[in-house]
Amino acid sequence: MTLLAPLAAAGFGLAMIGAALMALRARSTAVAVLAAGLVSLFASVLFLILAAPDVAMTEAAIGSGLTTFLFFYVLGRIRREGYDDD
Amino acid sequence: MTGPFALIGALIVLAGAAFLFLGGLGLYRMPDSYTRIQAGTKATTLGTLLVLAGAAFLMPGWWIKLMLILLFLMFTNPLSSQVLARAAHRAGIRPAPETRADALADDQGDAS
Amino acid sequence: MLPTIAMATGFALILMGLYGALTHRNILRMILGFTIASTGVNVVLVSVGYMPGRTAPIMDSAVPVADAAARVIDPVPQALVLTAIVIGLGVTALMLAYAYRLFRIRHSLDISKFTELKW
Amino acid sequence: MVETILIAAAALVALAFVLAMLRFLRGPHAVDRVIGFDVLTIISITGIVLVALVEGRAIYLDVALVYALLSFLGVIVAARYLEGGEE
Repeated sequence: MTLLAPLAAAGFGLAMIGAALMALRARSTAVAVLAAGLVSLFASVLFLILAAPDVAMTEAAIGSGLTTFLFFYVLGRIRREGYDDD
Repeated sequence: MTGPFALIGALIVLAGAAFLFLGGLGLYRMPDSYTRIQAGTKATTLGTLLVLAGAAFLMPGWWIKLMLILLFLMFTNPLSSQVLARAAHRAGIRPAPETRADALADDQGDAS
Repeated sequence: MLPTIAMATGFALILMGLYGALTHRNILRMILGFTIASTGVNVVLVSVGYMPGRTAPIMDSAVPVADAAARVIDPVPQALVLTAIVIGLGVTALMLAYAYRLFRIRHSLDISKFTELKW
Repeated sequence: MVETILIAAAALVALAFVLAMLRFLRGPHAVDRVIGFDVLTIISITGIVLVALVEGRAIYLDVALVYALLSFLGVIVAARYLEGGEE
């Protein structure tokens, strides 16, 4: 049991770094926003492993839910006014 | 994590994890988006529900919260799967060449 | 072991977010890099406050109030990070609103099209 | 006995996580990536429940509840954005 938490933290850390690389290198902005939401989601599980459930709750609600919602709202408005970078 | 039903609960959790693994395998190996939605939402929903039920056997005092999560997943997962399939259809993704029928395209052809 | 791994992840996220904010031309991608860097800062702060062998600072039947001081993590860094997350959302929303206003003016998201502050 | 079975279940969940992450990283179309995102959130909810079982704290289950609610919102918003994609 003492080895389980560092292993899980290392796995989630690697997944976070992979998702962040994807957010930096993706060609489409929508995919980059999704990857950034995934980084927040994994950060929430990492906070839970670090024994901070309140921070994990806030990160899951705000970092992953509301930020993704805001980005897609702005992207939708920009697309409706005619801008074709996707 | 003791009690008369601990072993049964652990076995149910293991079955749910096996369903999750099969869902991930199907998500990786299926040929097109629609079959990936099929594997990725149905199998993983069953796996998560089994894990939650097994946790209720392992920790009998937690059953109210576990039941809430279970009900919520049962309401939201089919909805997100349906929205995803409709988004894939409207984004113009072609199904795999073995596909025989496309009921949504038939319906829209009748309507317009 | 655990806080070291989390701290390394957090610093890697900070560096990658700064790289993205500095090298992209698209304004939305720069804001995205800033978001990733802020997540990394939060991970570093929480991992600084972690103590091995202790549990979450919430009192319930598993942690009675009497021996809470010996079994519970310091809650101050967690409260700090909680505030930082919410303020990060506010800053991101403000930056997105500015990006939208800039797009309305110039009909482009490329940062090199905005040349009023160059000399 | 119970701990061994739970560790085996955690290993299976980790394998499923790796496969879904590969699909998210490779997926040819954006819709495939959204499917991978959805499956990753479901697998993470299972991981949170396993962490709560190992730690023995009931408060961790609330995180799973919030997680399910908000990640569902993210998937819906992303799918609604991609619907109007190529037209």
